[in-house]
Amino acid sequence: MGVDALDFSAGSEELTLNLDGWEGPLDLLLNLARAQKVDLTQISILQLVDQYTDYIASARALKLEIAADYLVMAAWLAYLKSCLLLPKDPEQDPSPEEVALRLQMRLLRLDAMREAGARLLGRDRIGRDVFVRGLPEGLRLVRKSAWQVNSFELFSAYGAVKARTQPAMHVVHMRSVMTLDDAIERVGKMIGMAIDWMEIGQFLPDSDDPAFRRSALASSFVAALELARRGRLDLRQDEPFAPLQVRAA
Amino acid sequence: MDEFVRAVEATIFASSEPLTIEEIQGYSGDGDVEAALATLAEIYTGRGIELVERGGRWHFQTAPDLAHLLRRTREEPRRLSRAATETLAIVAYHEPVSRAEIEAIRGVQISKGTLDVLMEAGWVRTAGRREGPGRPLLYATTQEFLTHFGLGSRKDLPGIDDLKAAGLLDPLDQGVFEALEQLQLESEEEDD
Amino acid sequence: MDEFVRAVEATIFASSEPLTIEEIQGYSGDGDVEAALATLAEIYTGRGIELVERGGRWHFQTAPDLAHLLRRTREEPRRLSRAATETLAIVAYHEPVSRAEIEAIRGVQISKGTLDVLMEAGWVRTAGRREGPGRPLLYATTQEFLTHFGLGSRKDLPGIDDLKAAGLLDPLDQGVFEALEQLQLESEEEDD
Repeated sequence: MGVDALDFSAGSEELTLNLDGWEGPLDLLLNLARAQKVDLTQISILQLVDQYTDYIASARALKLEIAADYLVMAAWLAYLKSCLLLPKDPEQDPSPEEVALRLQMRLLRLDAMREAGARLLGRDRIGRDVFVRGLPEGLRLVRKSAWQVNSFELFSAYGAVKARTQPAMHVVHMRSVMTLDDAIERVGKMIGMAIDWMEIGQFLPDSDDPAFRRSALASSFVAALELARRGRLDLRQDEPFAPLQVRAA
Repeated sequence: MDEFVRAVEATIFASSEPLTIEEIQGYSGDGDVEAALATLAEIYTGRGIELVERGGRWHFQTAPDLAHLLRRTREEPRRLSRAATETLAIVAYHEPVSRAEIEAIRGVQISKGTLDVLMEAGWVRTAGRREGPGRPLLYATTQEFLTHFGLGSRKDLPGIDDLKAAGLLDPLDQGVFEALEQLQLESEEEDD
Repeated sequence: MDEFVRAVEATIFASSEPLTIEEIQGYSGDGDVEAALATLAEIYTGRGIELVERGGRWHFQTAPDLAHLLRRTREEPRRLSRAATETLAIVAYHEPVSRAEIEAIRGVQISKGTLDVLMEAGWVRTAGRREGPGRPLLYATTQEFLTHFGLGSRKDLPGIDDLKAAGLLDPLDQGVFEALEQLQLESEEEDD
């Protein structure tokens, strides 16, 4: 918090103060309250406010840089003091007395936890005051698998093996196709008889089987390309996707 | 000595960790574990070793009055800073408690390292989140905390009944927070 | 109990290694260590813990007759793998059968572990060797196998015709595999 460590005496309390040693304003306040040497429930809040503001003032006199939160606390305490001293305003809520009481409660809480921490650390602690066995054999847990499978899985596994290893029989269905050789022969013959441009569709055989017609179209197209390559016919297409036309070369 | 009591004695003795009654049962077989523990606790009363229960788990340890003989160094097993000690006490007496609540009681922010030190020591654990605005993470103490500090349960925390009766463990109610808002000053992270 | 005996007891208990008489003396202070050890040895006779000396060093140990307690066996349910299930089925339908025959029937090699698992489960045993080239080891199912699967004898295994009728011998396409997996998943859920 940027405050130089510095010990000095705060008034008549002979309390050695070191700004760096405080963990915030509440911590400082608690230590000042304890300097009143009375039960924390009996502390005088007014006196505490004076102690705090004196402390901050003397630290300032020593040109110590004091963190903002300490100053805010000082201002707040000064305000609380003035409220406590002024004639009571019944409208004020919470009343200054109640705020003072709450402040006291907070100091009590922090003090209680501080003392509880010290008492905890002072207990008989393992490794310091009491010791556990230095050489434990240790308990061992042996894991054993309980395999699970039921009869259905067993039988279906056998079925799966049998089915998997049955001699496989591959059946290829007859499909009606026009081979490329047939198409070349057919297109070659028909082109000889044609005089003018003909659409390639006109070369296809009649058939009710759409699969055969598709095959014939594909084969005839490839046949036409092949015959064109051999120089036996010319191919023409007026525009993309327009009918493909053939004519004897 | 009864065979079952022998088995319970051997089981706890051999274990490298404190054991629950169920765990003991798992090793020592059929029998009244609680009765056996009572018998053993009596046998070991006043001896150099004693049988103790910490948070429902049982283990043997040396008698505390022999500490001076067995302590090998003057060093504390783990030196805790003041911030860590107070934080541990706040968690133990208020659990489950959020970081903001710890800070409200201490009047300063706590540095990240403080809770880490306590969690690394195995004494503090996270304990879910509180339903409500911001769903803050909660902290609580562990089984190991009870074992290390020789507490049978949280009821054995020093002075907890008095603190409770004095209202010092009540949740800080929202009204108090608001009235004292200015007391909750933002401070830089504390020095450990 | 004598204070010095208590100190010796605690010292040996807390030590992370067996201690010589001199070392014990170093901790427990002035006193007759040997006499204390004799007292302790007597106290612990017939107990779950005993005080023993090995090569001039003393330590406590759990009574040897209770050593078996310190090893607890826990059964963990685990599903049998597909490979193991098939292998088990082949052994059941074809026993006695050699490993090479199992592989021939499965059409896939089996790993060493697969038969081990089935033997560990107590469902498959070795059943001598087949006279012939290589004298291969044979495998067969056990009585436990019949009990587990609720079979009076191997004659109760469903025949090939039964399997066919149940649709378990149909040529396997992916759909059948998926249906099987689905059935297995469902039965797993029922088990839980």
